[in-house]
Amino acid sequence: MAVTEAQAAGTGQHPEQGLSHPVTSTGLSNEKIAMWAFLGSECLLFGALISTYLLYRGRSVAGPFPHDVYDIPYTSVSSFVLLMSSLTMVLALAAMQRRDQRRMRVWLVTTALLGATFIGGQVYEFTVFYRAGLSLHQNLFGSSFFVLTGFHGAHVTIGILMLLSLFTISAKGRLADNRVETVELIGLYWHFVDVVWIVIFTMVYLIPGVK
Amino acid sequence: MRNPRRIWYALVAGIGLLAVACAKHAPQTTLKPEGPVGRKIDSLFTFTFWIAAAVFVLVEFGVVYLVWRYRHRDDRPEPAQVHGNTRLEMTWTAVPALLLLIVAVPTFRTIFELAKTPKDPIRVTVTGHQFWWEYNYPDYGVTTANEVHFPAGRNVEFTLKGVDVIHSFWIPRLSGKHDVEPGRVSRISMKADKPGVFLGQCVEFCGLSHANMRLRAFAQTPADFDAWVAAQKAVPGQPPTGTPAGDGFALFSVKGCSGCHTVAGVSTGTVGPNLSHVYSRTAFAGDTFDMTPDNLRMWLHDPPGVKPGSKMPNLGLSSTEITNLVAYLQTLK
Amino acid sequence: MSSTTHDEAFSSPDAAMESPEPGVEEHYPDEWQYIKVALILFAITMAEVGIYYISGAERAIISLMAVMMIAKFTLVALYFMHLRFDSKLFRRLFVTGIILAVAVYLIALSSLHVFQR
Amino acid sequence: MAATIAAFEPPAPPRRLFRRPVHPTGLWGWFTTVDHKRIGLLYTATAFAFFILGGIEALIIRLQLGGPNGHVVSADTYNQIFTMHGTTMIFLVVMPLSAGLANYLVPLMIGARDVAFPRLNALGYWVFVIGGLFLYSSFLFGHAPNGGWFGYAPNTEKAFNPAHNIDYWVFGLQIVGIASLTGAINLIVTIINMRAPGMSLMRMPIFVWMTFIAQFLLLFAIPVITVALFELMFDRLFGANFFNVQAGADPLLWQHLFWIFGHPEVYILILPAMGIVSEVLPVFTRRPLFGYPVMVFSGIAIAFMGWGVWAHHMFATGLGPVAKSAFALSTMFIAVPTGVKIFNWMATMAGGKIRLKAPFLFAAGFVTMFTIGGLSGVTHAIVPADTQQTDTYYIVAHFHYVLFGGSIFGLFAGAHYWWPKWAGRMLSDTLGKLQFWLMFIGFNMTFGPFHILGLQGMPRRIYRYPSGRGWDFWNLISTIGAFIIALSVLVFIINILKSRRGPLVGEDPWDARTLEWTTPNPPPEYNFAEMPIVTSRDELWHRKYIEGPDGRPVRREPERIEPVEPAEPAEPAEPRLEPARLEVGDGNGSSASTNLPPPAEEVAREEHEGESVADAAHEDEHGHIHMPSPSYYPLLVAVGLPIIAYGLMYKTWFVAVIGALITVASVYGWALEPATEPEEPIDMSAPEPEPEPEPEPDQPELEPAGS
Repeated sequence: MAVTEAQAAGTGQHPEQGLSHPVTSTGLSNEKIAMWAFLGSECLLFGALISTYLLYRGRSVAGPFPHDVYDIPYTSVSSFVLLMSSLTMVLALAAMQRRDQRRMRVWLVTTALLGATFIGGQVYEFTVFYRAGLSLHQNLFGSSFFVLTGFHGAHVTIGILMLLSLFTISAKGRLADNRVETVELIGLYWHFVDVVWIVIFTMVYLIPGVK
Repeated sequence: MRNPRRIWYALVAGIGLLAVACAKHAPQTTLKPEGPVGRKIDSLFTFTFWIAAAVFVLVEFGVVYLVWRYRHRDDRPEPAQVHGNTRLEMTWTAVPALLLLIVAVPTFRTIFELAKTPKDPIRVTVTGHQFWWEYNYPDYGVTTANEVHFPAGRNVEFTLKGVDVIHSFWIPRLSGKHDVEPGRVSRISMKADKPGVFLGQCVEFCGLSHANMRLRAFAQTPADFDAWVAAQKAVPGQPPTGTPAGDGFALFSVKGCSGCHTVAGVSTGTVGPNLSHVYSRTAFAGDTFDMTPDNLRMWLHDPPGVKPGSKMPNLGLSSTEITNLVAYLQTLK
Repeated sequence: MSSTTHDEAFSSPDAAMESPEPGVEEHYPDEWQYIKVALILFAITMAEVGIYYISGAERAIISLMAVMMIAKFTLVALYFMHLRFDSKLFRRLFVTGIILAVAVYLIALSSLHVFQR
Repeated sequence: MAATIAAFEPPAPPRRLFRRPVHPTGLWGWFTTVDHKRIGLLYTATAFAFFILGGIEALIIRLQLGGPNGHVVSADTYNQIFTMHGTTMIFLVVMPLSAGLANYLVPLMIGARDVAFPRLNALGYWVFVIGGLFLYSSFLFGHAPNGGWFGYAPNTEKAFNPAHNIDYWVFGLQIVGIASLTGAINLIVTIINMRAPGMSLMRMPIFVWMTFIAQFLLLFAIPVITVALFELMFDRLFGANFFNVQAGADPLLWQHLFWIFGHPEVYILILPAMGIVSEVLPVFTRRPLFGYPVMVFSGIAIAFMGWGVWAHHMFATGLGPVAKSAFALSTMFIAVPTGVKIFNWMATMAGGKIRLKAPFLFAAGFVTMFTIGGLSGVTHAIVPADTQQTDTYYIVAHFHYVLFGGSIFGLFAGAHYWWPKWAGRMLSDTLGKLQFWLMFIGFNMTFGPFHILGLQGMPRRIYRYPSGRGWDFWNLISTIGAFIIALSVLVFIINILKSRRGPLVGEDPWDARTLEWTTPNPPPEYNFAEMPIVTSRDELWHRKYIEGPDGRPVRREPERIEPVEPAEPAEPAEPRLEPARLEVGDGNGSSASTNLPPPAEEVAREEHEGESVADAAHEDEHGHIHMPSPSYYPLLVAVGLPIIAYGLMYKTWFVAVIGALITVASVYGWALEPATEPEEPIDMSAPEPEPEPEPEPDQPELEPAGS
């Protein structure tokens, strides 16, 4: 995710992409369009997994059932942690826009830590559920719950890896100041993972428990 | 000049062949319905077919004509550069839409008509197994396999149940098909105008022997049907010991047949078809083989060999054992 | 020759084209605004968890939760993901995905009678 | 060529896993290439190889079914063969052929030097080919997929399919799906963002438009099948219950997910072919495409409506009457935009001056055969009638008329039309016509009878049928037809082989209309020596002709080869093409290139063979064109994927971990490697090259986004 041609052209630099168009047709960067197209595509992916969960809600023939295992206060806290990591992520971007890489690194690492906290919470939650007898194999709830939230967790983990990689590159002084968009793209991915969790938290945890 | 003419010949030949095709002997055809449901579907199809045929002729002959009429000739000038014609394009958007609406109305009507439950039907529960059909008459207490009997002129309501994979129940000359899904129950009803035998087949790919999962429907006069029910309800007698059939009867338990098959008064297995009156059927093994002693011998020799994927294992029977078992099966009329 | 109406779908009135230095998105909100959004998100989440413990009025609670979920989703997408400030193209790509997903899966689920239960 | 790499001393690139390939030649060059044209050719060639394999499978099927109680292959083998035939033809033939054509042509048609993400492009190809090989490796283990291309659960569940057959299918399709997704994103961004100045969306060639639309369908449809496969994978590997009916699962979940993907997929397969036909017909009728905007919008309409019709594959599953009616209506009305296209193609022919060349014949074959498929498609929307037709050979007839009579005829039209673009030489028109007529007759003999067989009640996917059902005769005819098709493909191959000795052609052998024909055949790596400036739809045609007062074309004088409506005078006024370089064929496909082809072009043609002499020659003239550098990483990322799959399938976890490490490490290597290496030593001394003269963004005529 190098400097985009648009930026390069705007800042009077030679485009590092070295492609044919110093200015793209829309003036937007290729990478950003690609990221948004990818996120649009991901909507269908998570949509299918969430739909599967909804379809199988209340159809398990054997327990444990959601109300046996869910711990709403606990999950609320970890959801909140993930939500706040979006704030720190956008603050990292704001710092990068001011060319303040030092502060950006602080926010990046905070974001990664918050993400890791969320993942840690998820691992703990999975362990508790597993001990309570819920597994992929146990019932429909187990299958659809673990695959949906596990898939989301994998996305968060990839996000953490990207954040840490970016942090390392920046710490070694290898991140050019004009690479704002690199931070922005990782941020977009991160926020997307967050909004997916907003949906999962409501649809998977809260609504099924409403009496 | 040559090319368009060839297309023309091909089209004429094609239409001619299509006409011939409908006439020949085809026991599983959808084009000669023998009941009200099949007829409703067929008339809807015929109606659509002629509209489609008109469009077909328009487009195919249109293309051929245009290619011939506007083919390259040296003396023709360069063509005018026409970029479009809004009025024309609106016309050929609107006209097909209108045609489709004309087709849609009777379609909707038929969909809702066919969704109605019939009055006073004969009820048959159909269970799809890999790779055979089980029929249950809850009102008569009769269970049979692959060949279904019902009185002509009366509605039959099939309740479809799946136990393993998805199958599809289809008697083309009476009605359209309906999938038989595990974990779901669906209903389909039909009626035969007059007595007759109708062939059918599983039409949803269900594994290795999907091709060998056929069925046969016997529409009978009410009297014949009652006689059939009475015969099916009878408990088959035990063959006298000492005869081949008697030995076969003994083998039926010894070799484990009884674990999978029900014979009224003898065994209660439910893995394979109910054999109480197996020899009253005209075919066996998913309606794949005609019911003859020779075919039964071949079958007992190696079931998965003649019907791949058959759940009935090769029991390693000796020739004598097979003879005796066949003799026993022949008593189960 | 060209139909401008259609092309506008992909034109970007803002973003790089009008910005003298596109690398710096000055028109993005400042930190204080981000924090305000985060506070709203926090409040909604609290409210969500709060009404979870109210019993009765199932229908009302579920619709309320759905509304709050959409509100949170929209806030993050508009502010943190800058959809409010960025080119329309991005919004179109993302919203197309969301609308397709919601529509298609709702139809599928209702044909599987999920909502009749 | 290893020596070439070793001999080169790169300016010590920082921490790199592998030394970067720099201008590798020969075979190695193909493994590391990021050039969209080479990738396009690789795609096309690989997909054609799979086409042969899928065709052989089809012949085995037809041999087996040629008569009643066929025993050429066993039931088990037959099920594997028909599954692989369907899977191959859809995922490994038609999709990648379209992808290959798009790869090659889209940048040329929109006036770009490459796609937006050249390495991602290479990744797409390698993932596709490795996914395809992975699928076919199942034959080595005797466990080819056997659940049908639609893989209906629960038949594909472990309980009913305990061997690894389905695992190959599940993993193979997931791998191939990655290729489609990356390809889709790449082409979408390319078309949105890489158009030459003036190439507004409504000036784009219609093939680009249809590709654009198809890529959006892919973008949104691939995730759906990915989830379905993912769930099936969890069921099979880890005992999850997504399709386990005993645990309460709904067997229709698979069908919904599969067909939510599967129906847009149908349009993914047909839209590019529609685009090809819309390119070929105008060139050979010598008229512009009739109703270009309507063609574009009908394409969009088809794609949009394609998302609302999937349940018509499930009319026999017991949807309620309301759902049936709704899906019947949406299915019927998707015929409207499709019909509009057919009538517009006919209107393009009407009043033209039609040159009956092979590409035209294939395009006309598309129009006629696709119409039949479309009409039988409408009969599927008649729900009650569909309950008689579905899962019979009537359906097989329908989709072969759409996908063979449609997609494959369209792709062959494209192959004959663009062959000189790729190879620099013409295919024989005589052999092309022979191929067309053989294929046309064989096709109709093979698939026409399927209509009758289906209506006579012959089910699909049966490995044998008894005599006496009225099916014997038509099955025999069909089998004979299949071998005629095989013969026609053989004629095509002979044509290709013979064409290698054929004459070279000039830039524009067909007297064509679009930008790709302004470049030499084959084009140099950088495509355009100078970026074209587009002033109209059918740009090339407008450079050659003006419309006379009666609407008839008048050839321009060579001096006047300039944009029709000259843009701002401040424009870089040099014409994109020097008159001498524009060789126009006689319009009959034969080359008129005898009149002094400029040396640069000859050289450019040589360039394709290996060393980029033209590159160097060109740089002297115009300054350096900096193209993306080749890379190993796309290949390496792809190599890891099947290793992961084997490891998971055979539950040898360390193998899966090795595969994952290869892929992850390669992704890191990729991310740290710049798309384009810094200037090579030879260029270091040279001053920073000036960017190509580009129009100012505020000039409305050239504003691609249109103002």
